[in-house]
Formats: sequence, C-alpha cells, structure tokens
Amino acid sequence: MEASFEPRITAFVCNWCTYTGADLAGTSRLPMASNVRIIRLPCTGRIDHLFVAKAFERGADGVIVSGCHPADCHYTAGNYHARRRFGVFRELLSFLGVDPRRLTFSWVSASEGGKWADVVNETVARVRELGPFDAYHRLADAPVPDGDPFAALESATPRADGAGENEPSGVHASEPGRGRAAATGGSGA
Amino acid sequence: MTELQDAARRLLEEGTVQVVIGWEAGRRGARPVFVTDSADCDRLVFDARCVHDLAVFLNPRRSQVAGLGKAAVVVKGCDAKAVAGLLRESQLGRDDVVLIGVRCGGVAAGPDGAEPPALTAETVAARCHGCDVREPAGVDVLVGAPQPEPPVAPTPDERVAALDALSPAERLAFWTAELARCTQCYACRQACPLCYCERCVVEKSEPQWVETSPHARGNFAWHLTRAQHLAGRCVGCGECERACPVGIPLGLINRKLQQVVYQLYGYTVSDDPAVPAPIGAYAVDDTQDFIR
Amino acid sequence: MTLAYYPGCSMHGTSREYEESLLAVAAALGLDFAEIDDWSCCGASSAHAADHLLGVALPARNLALAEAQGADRVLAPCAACYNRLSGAAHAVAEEPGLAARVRDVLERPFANTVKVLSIVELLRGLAPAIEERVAARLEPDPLAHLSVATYWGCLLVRPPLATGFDDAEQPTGMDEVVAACGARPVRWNMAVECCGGAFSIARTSSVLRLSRAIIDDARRCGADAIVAACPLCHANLDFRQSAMSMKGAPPMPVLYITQLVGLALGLPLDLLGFDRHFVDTQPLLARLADDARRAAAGAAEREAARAAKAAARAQAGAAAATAAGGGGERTAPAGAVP
Amino acid sequence: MSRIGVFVCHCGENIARTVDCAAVADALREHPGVVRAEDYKYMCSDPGQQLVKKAIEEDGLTGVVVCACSPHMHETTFRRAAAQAGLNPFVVEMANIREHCSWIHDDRERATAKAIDIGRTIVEKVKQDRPLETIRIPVTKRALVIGGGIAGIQAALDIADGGHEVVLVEKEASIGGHMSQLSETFPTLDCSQCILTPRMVEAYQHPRITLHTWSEIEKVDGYIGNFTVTIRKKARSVDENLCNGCGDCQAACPSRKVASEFDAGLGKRTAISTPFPQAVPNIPVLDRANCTLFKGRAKGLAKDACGKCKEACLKGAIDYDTEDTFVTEEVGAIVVATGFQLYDIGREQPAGLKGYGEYGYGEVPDVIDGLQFERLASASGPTGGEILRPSDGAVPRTVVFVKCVGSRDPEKGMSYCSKICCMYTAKHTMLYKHKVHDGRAVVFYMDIRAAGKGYDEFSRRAIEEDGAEYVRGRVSRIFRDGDVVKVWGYDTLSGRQVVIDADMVVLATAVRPQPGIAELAQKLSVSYDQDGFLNEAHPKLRPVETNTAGVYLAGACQAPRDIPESVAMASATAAKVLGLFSADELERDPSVALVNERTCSGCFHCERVCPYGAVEHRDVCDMEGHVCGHVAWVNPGVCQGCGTCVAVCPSKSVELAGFTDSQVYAEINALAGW
Repeated sequence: MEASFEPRITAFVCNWCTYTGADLAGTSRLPMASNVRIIRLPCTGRIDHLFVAKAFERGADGVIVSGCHPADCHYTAGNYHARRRFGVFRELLSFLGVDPRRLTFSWVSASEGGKWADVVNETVARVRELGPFDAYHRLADAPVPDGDPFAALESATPRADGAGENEPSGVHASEPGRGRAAATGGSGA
Repeated sequence: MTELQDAARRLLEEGTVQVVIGWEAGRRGARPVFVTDSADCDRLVFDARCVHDLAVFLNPRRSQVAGLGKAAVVVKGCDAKAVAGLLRESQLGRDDVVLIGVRCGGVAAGPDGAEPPALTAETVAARCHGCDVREPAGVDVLVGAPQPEPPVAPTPDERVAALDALSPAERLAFWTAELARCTQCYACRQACPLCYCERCVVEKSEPQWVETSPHARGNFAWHLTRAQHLAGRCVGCGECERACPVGIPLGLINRKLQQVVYQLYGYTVSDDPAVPAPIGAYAVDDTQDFIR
Repeated sequence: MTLAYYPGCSMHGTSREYEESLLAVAAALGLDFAEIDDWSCCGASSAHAADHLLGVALPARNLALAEAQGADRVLAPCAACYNRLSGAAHAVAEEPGLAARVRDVLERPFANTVKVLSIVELLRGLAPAIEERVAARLEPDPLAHLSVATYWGCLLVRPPLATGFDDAEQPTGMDEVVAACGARPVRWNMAVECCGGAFSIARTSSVLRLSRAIIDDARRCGADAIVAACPLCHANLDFRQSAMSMKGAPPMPVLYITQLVGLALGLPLDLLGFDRHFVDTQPLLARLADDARRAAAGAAEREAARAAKAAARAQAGAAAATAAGGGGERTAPAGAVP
Repeated sequence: MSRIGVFVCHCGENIARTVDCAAVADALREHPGVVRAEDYKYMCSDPGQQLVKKAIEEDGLTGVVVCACSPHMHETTFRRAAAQAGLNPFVVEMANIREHCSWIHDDRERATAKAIDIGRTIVEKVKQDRPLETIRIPVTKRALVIGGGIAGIQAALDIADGGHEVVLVEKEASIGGHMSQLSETFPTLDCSQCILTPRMVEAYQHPRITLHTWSEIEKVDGYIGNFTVTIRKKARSVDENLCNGCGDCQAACPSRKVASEFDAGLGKRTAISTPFPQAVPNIPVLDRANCTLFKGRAKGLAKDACGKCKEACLKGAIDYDTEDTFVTEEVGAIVVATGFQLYDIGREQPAGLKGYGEYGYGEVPDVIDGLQFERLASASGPTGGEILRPSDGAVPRTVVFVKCVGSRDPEKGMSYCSKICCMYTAKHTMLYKHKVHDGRAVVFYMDIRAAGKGYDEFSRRAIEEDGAEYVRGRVSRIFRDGDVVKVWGYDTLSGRQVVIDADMVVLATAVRPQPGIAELAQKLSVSYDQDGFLNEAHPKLRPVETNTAGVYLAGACQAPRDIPESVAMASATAAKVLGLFSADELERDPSVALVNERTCSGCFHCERVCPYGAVEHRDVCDMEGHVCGHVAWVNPGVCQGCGTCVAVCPSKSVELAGFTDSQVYAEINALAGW
C-alpha cells in the first residue's frame, strides 16, 4: 500500500507571488510531482487556519501555504499577519497531534519558479515518507471512551447551584499517554 | 470582607451603579451573585472559593445582565486581564463599568465546601501558578489586605511538557480520547469571558467550517478554532476547563498557546488595554524559521 | 539595592586621596558599600590586549564575587576598572557561549546580574541630595566663584555600547555634579581627549604633549582647576605637570570629583587628601576660603542691616503709636543704611 | 440551479500533448451543475471565444469555466467575451491546466487526472460565484497640493495644465520652499531663483490654481475622490486683497532686528515682512511674536505701543485684529509635498535625538550648515553673494566642509544617507573657490556618492579643476581657538590625524522630514517610517502612491530627494491624479470586503490588520434610535481586496467578494477524495 501511496497535497497560495511563481515554473517547463492542487487566493493574509483544518478533514495528506517574501507583499502587510497566525496555528496543530511535517510554509516570489518546484517536490517526498493521513479524516469514527461521557457528572456529588460547582474529573485525563484511545465503546457518528 | 461590602454599598447607595456583580457563599463553594439592593451587600464575600471569572458577565450581549443597569464587578487580578481584553477589543467602554479589585492570594482548584479551603499545593488552582497580578491593575476601587504568595502547585507547564514529549501520533491518540467525549455543548464558550461573538463561527452554516457533529473530528474542528481564536487573548482563568461537563483538559491547550505566543513574540497577556494583542499586530522581523 | 565597592589597585595606592575623599563623601551622604572581599586585578590595561577570554574573565571574577556578596550594583571609581568591568559584563551578555566559558575559567557561578557603576553615574544620581546639602549649609556656598573643567578621559564613556550612561563625545554628567556642588563647569574642548594614559612611563614625551594640550585648553576656557574621575588621568595631569613647560602660566590644580563634592559638603579638608597632590592645591583652597570669608562677611552685614531695619521699624512703630502716626516710617530706613 | 459551461483548451499542442483534453471535457460534463463541456484547439482565438458566447446564449449558462492557461494570461479575455454575450464577467473563471499541469508533467494519465481535478475545483468555485458589479465612486476633480516648494509647484502646475483645479497650500508666507534659498544648483550651476521664480509666478497666476499661503492643513475627511479638507489660514494681519506689495509697511517697521528665517538666521528682517523680495504672493506677514505692538498687547499695555506700519499703508490693508480663519475645500486627490528640514545638530536636542555638540554648531558663529552657506553664496543673500564668515565678516581663507553630519550614523544620528550632501558640498567648494580664488576648501567625506546624470563629472570637477581637497575620514571635534576654528579629523587613507585651523566650517547636516509631519500623516492616515519620512505604497511598483488611496507623495517628504527627483516625482503624482480625474467615476475591482453588520461583534480585529485603513466604525441603534453598539464597515472606495480582515474575523462576519468563504470551502471540498 505504501508503495502505491500517492500523497494528496492541497496548496493555498497568494495570487501575486507564489501563484505567479508557479506560472513561471510552468513557462520554464520545470517538471515536478503532480500531487499538488493549488487554490488561489489574493494574499496569504486571506488564508484562514480553517482552510488548513478543512483540507486535512477532507483527507489531504499534506498542505502547503505559500506567499510573498517579507516586504514583497502586494498588499504590504498581509504576509506579515499570516506569518503570525500560522506561526501559532502550526504549534497548535502539532500539539493536538498533527505532524507539522505535513505542513509546508514557504515564501515563493513570482521569479522563483525553481523554488516552487523544489517546495512541491520536497513536500511530496516528505509526506510520502509520513504515509497517508487518513487518521484525521477517520477521527469521525473514533470510539467514544468507555462508559457514558456523563459518568463524570453522576460520580460527582449532587449539585447545589450553578454548573460551576462540579470540579471536572478531567485532571486524571491529563496524565499523558494514558491509552484511552484503545478503549472500546459506542462509536461516534 | 467588610471593606468589599462597604465599597459595594457605597456604589449602590450613591447610585453610581445599579448592580454589583460579586460572589456569595453557597453551601457548596462560592457562586456569582448580582446585588441590586444595598441591603444585600453583606452577602458579598471574597475567599479562596471565588474561582469564577465574573468578567464574563460584562459581555454586552448578556442582555439579562445588561438589563440590570450599570454594573460594578468584583475582579481578581486575572479577571482584570479579561476586562482589559474586553476593553482592548471595544466590547466595553471603561466608563460603562466600575471595577472593584480584590487582592488575591490564590483560589482553590475545586472548592465545594461551605468554608474556604486552606490553600495547599494540593488544593490550589493550577492557574494560580506563577501569578503576576495578585493585585489587580486599573481598577476603580482596590480592597483587601496584601495577600501571601499562593502555594506552589504542580504547574500546567509540566503536563504540557509531558505532552510535547510524545510523538505526534501519541498526542493525536491522547486528544482523540479526550475530544471524543466532547458533546459540543459549548459550555467552554459560554464560560469564557473573551468568547463574546454575536454569532459564533460554529453557528455559521454558510459555509459550515466547523463540523457540528459531536464526533472526534467535529470536536477537533471546534477546539482548534476556539483555541486559535483565543491565542494571545486567553487570560488563563481556567473557566472553560472548569465548566466542561466531560472534563476535557482544555487548560492544557490554552496554556500551550500562551507559551507559544510568548516564545514566538515575547507576548504575555497584559492587563493594560493599551497593549495590542499579538495576533493582529506584527513585527517585520518576526521569527520565520518555520517558513521555507 | 546593595552596593559593592571595587577599589582596584590605584584606590589603595597611587590615588589614595581619591579613595579618602570618596569614603568621606559617601559617609556624609549616608551611602554605604562593602568592599568586594578577595577582589583581584581587573586586567587593565594589558589583559584584554593579550587575550580576550582573560580580559573578560579577570573582571568577571570580581563581578562574580560581588554577586556572591549579594550585591546588585558595584562601584568602580577608577575609570580603567570601570571600563574593564562594564566591558566584561557587556561582552558576557552579548557574546553567545562566552558566559559558559567564563564560568568554566572562574570555576564559580556567575549570572552577570550586577550593574557596574562609574563614580560619575553614582554622583549624578546623588546630585539632588548634594544640592540640598549645599543649600542647607549655614555659610554661603564657598564654590560660587570656582570654575572647573570636567575631564572625562577616554575610558569613562567609551565604548558607548559597554558604558553608555552618557554621550561619548559630549558627556554632561560631571557638569551636573559640579553644578550641584555650586561651582561653575566651563565649556571646553578636551573633556574626552586622551591624556596619554598608560604610556606615562613608556612614552612620557607623548603623555606630556597630550596632557599639556588638555591643561592649556582648560586654562584658555577659564577653568581654575580640572576635575577628574580617573587615577591615571589624574597622575598624568597632576604628577606630570611640573615636567611641562607652562611658559610662566600658573600651575593648574587637578582635583578628583569626590574632592570637589567633599568641599561643597564642607567636609574637613584633612579627610579629602588635598595634601597628596603634586600641583599645590593650597593657593586654590586659600582663595576659596577667602571667597567664603568675604561672602560670609557680606552675609553678616546684610543680616545686621536687616536686624537694624527691623529694630528701627519696631521703634518707629512705637513712636507712631505715641505720636499719633507721625512720619516715623520715613526716617526709619535712613538709620538702617550702613 | 447552476448551469455551468466548461471549455477545455488544447492550446495547440501545449496542453493536448500531455493532457487528454477530450477526456477532461467528458469527465467534467458528468460533473453536477455542468450543462456543457467541450474542448477546442485554441479557446482564446476568435472562434474559441465565439464558442463561449454561443453557449452562453443557447444554454443560458450561469457560469463559465475555461480550462486553459493562467488567469493572469486570459481571464480578462474570456470575461470580456462573456460580458459581450450578456453574462456577468465575474462568473467566468480560468482553470489553469497549462502552467500548473501540462507544462510541468509528462505522465499523460496523471496529468489528465490532475487537469480534471483542477477543472472540478474551479467548477465548484464558479457554482458559488455571484455576479459582481464594478464599483463606481464619484470623483471630485479638484486636487489639493500640500507644500509650495518646487515639488508642490510642479505638481500643481501639471495638474492645472491638465485642466483641473488645484488648491495649493503653503505654511510659509511665500511659495518657493528651500529651492528659493539656494544660490546655484548642481550639476549645472545655474541660478536657482532664475529657474524657480518663473514657475512660482506661473503657479500664482494660473487661472486654475488657488493659493493659500501662511496656511496649514487642519483636518482631512473622506476618501479617494471625495476628500473634505479644512485649511487654517493663519492670521496674517494684512488683507491679501487690499495689499499691493508696495513694501511701505516694511520700511516703516521699527523692529528691524529679527533673524531672517529665509537667510537661515544670517540676515535680519523687519517684524512685518515678506520672506524675500521675489516672494509669491508679494504680501507681507506680520510676525506677531516680534512685533512691538503685539508684544505690548501681550504685556497688557492699555494703548498700542506701535502702529507705524498701519499708518504707512496707504491701502489700509493692515488690520491688527485678524484671527485665524478656516476654509473648507472639496478635493478628489491629495499630493503631499512638504519637503525637508536640515538636522539642527546643536547641543540642545529634543527627546530621541542626540545632536553633535562636539561640532560647536550654534555656539561657534563660524560653524554653519549647508543652507546657511547657500545664503552666503547667494546674490540675494545677506552678504550679496560675497563669502564672508558670520563672526567678523572677514573673507575665510580656509573653509572646511564636513559631510555626513548626522547621516549614515546609526549610533548617534540617522542611519540613512541624506543623498544630496555629496553633490551640494562639491557645489559649495566650487562656489567658494570661484569667489575666493586663493582660498582653501577641505572636504571631510565618508564616500562620494555621485550617482546621477553628470553628477560624478561634477564632483570630479570640484576636485580636479577647482582644487577642493578631499580627505576621507570623519571629524571628531570642532571648536574655536582664538581667531580660528580648530577642526580635528582623521584621514583614513593616510591613517593620520588631521588638524586644520579653519576660518569657517560648513556642516552637511542630515536631511530630515519637516516638523509636524507625523501629525499631518495621521490626518491623512498615511504611515511613516522610524525617521518620519512618509511611506510609499510599494517601494518599487508604487513609489508615489500611499496606502491611502488618493493620497500621493512628491519630493523630500518621502525620502531625501534632490531637485530633479522631486520634480520627476511631482509630475508622476500629477499623472496619477490626472489618471484618476480622467473619468467621472472611479472604477474599482469589485473584489472588496463586505461586513455582515448583523453578526459583526465590533471587536475590530479587521481594523487592526487592514493595511489601507478601509475599516470604519458604524453605530448600531436600537428601536428607539439610541446607539447601542458599533460594527465594522469596509469602505469599498478604499479597500484593495487583500482579505486579511476575513481571515482574522472570529465570527466570519466579513466576506471578500470573488474569494468568499463559500467559494474556498467549495474548492477544498471539490478536492476531497480526489
């Protein structure tokens, strides 16, 4: 299966630098892996973290976000804002268990057709290494952990006033590695 | 205590405000109380049980609260940061509210007794670890005697670090197990002083970015979005985690992002509304070693 | 805020008058500091030329000791010591990896938390206090007619990145202190020029040439004395002056800034070590004393005048009372004019 | 229900070689919502476009997808074609299967599969496309020019000659700016006033130019095409309509010892005066700070201490009781040409600046700056063009020129290069040597930066023909030593210290923006850099525009500029303004942001990230009409369509037309399970 595995990469790129850079790669006839599908946006500033999450949700094995180099932004600052948001979002995804190597961020200018080809090929190679990422897509089938999710409520003493009263039994859940994923039980939607 | 009650009484009697939002002692821990009659001011308390971040009631969209008239709200240092957030994001005018600051020596993790628990490393709330605002800033009235340092509890950072140490796959497994239990009841959102949107993105159906089906994937979408929206804004009051009926350790995610915005942009959530939040601002030389 | 004191080799030796006056002034201003226990040479002026690590480690050792004593600031009155100590602190803070290397060499903990203070920085901070004390003195300010040229030398404000408490080309801190003392700082041109420094022995001729240019300019700009904050500068300007041909010009006294402050505070002269200079400071001190005496006399007269006036007025008032408000007022002042 | 037409282009062999175009058409024909899909050799050819038009008419298409080349190539072509067939052009999109597919892959099977994916993605997007109308903004065809220096004058003249009204505002009493102070100009040494004054008069007499001198910008409202500007006309005490510029008042004025700003403090003027004889307009200003009468009034004297100018004025033009007045002008475009000032490097400095006290400027009278030397060398100057040093009026035998004073000095001064100093210093040495033949001109320099037509030749001339001595190195200290000015420097080429006994020293001090530039920038919502120079919209591609649409930059307010550059920039701004004025309405790409006021929470993240200040606050009122909140509103006239606001909106209450969330969502979904 791994042998025949072809990564599916969604690329969100800005219209002025990277998209034009990809055009240049074309006019320069630079061969590159055919696993990338480009979605064109005016500016990296327009690229929302929801796009990335949704792409993974829909079964993308990797995502590329690419735009203008600092100081080259057609809108002067969109890329700076994107850089901040994605600097944070990348860490967040990683913390929740999405391997950051499935995400490529790059600055590719309109004159960097070659760099675009490299970004594409490197990303495809890296993601091929990592294998398919249907894990995220299949999250929908993750079993709900053993027992009734509201067990916590029942185990807690009767409530007097306000939802605030009940200290969640979440503390124990914070011992990392506790293999609840393995637990069986009613499967989700 | 009387200092607090007197302050409240004065504000009500002078007609400066129509309601004082504070805490009162309940049979099981403290609970929020809305005092509209100065005679009731003696119900107001402040002790280690007063965990709730009352800034949440300042959301202008809570019409039932707004309906009571101009409010004075009792705030701990961490709550004052939330108020600063609301001011920073134009949800509130400084003159729309009177802030009664209480000096705080830390609150308990799960206070449910009739008496304030003694704070020990076991009982103190994780959020009090390394607290830098035990005396709230920018308040109108400051009451209470200076408090001692809260006892040092095991910090959330240790748990975050433990997760960081895992492989992505293990982390995904951990969070799958946690988030699979989420029912998308949005208690975390309702308890959050900074989740004030008129219409939450999860309720936007055209398009439906966030899957509302309460399976792990939809729940990931929800908690990803919520966390990202709170990046650089979350004051770490811990209310989301406390409100979660199925005990998802949301505090870990918020804590992680606090670390990230600090590491990347040297930003810690400020109690000064004039300090801009990190998302929405930028520096030309921001770190970009994650960008090829 | 505890302050450690790093005397370095000169304060106990060639510039004892500097240390004496410093201690006297510190006592008078209620400033207490502890000499760093077991301090060692700061490395000036050869170590940093020989080897970078050595040049940093030597001063760093003393900073580490100060840290160990629980100090958060250390005073290095000698400009060279100050330069080496602050230079080391800056290097350790800026150069990646250096801190670790220095700790290895020192074999002791070193967090580089101590701020290095020059004498000028310290006194500038105390200027308001000094001004207060001077104003509070009973006898009128003895330095009112004293013009001094404040001489910085090359080490106190250079390199700007390491020192940086004042402008490297046009520093003003010493002038502020002098003004607080009630004396007049002159505008002159040699404040940060080199006096020849450590070449005092090796190339005396150069030192004479350079130092003389400094003294000439001070004189030309109307200074009665030069005020310095560096033992080496002081040696070159004071000790070497006799060897300079001054074409009959009177010698130029060279004081330490601490001595000037001592004078302003009215401390006993024998505490300030004026007898240790090569250029005789007696004529200057005598003149100042003279000024003071004249000023005091003037003050006394004015005082007497006031008293007489008051007396007369009282008397006249009485007269007026009896003589149904006669012109007593008019005559009163006349009697009061000395 | 969408009715999409898909047209797959072979682009001769360019696409067909590696992509099976027929297969692509077949696949897409099966795609939901597609009612027609065909392939053709050259879609962009006339017959190709005819296919599209025909399909639109026959099948009543609601959207068109052309699978061909990059949208940067032919999007406009097909959108125009669609428009001709009566379809809204904004529902036509390109699927790039050439640059992004056929040209970069050789595996026919995979390339075809990818082409189908790309087609599907765009089909899904087009399904979500909405017809858009080009935004039209009415344009007030009048321009405001701020600053009456050479840049402002040039811009005003070009725009006015282009047939549009111009309002020219100058804060001084006369237009002309710094150029009117200069003696000769490099690299031709032609007399500055000889070439400038005709332009000044031309601007003054131009039927379409309204001149407000002694005036400043008070307030700016509105946006491109529709600015409302309030101008403060400072109290002049002289009626501009009555005054005929006879000059009797100046002759009569008793306070004659006021330092002349025009002569850079080297000359004297009267309290009521015109800055210089050729002033335009030739109408004096009464400088109240230095007027005996007003000083008396300030002291609270019962009766006026003077009144000679009023008596002297036969036209009765002088009125001591005038106040500042305000005029409002409606304009469609604004040109900022506020120019520069020289860094006053004296000992006393405002916070943030260190100055160069060691150079004795402001203390040693014979240490002057470049503008002061211009006045000394100018025939209209205080010395009538003779080079005489200020202290004693003697002819300086040795003059030292110091370049880069405050420039290229991150430690103490400005980090940037002031650009004009190399040339004007070379000019100064020439002017000096031409007037004092046996004089000695020594120049301390870091580099000689003489890039420009005829510039290097010029500076070479100063050295080789006029014998200026260039010393490469910095100066450490300048001070008076008896009769001479001592200059201590270092010659980095010979490695020696240099001490020069000069008679006069000329400092080429740094060029800085005018004081008050920050306040003006805020009124115009134009950004400025750390040195206070106004920021252009794009350093390479939009050098005279700003991020505030309709506001343009000319001359030294944007960076140090010499005269030719300032004039060129001015004409460039005029071209931009005339372009803007060429149509009654300003047409703008409808791809702009739109806020959903019902769901906006008024957190204004959007406002914080908008590079163009396009986001405004709008009040929300309750039933009784009381303001009960605020929401964001994006001004379509200002928005440039980057969409940064959309990404940061937590509740997704702002959309970017043409790239809506629904469109992107559809594209992402189209790729699901490819």
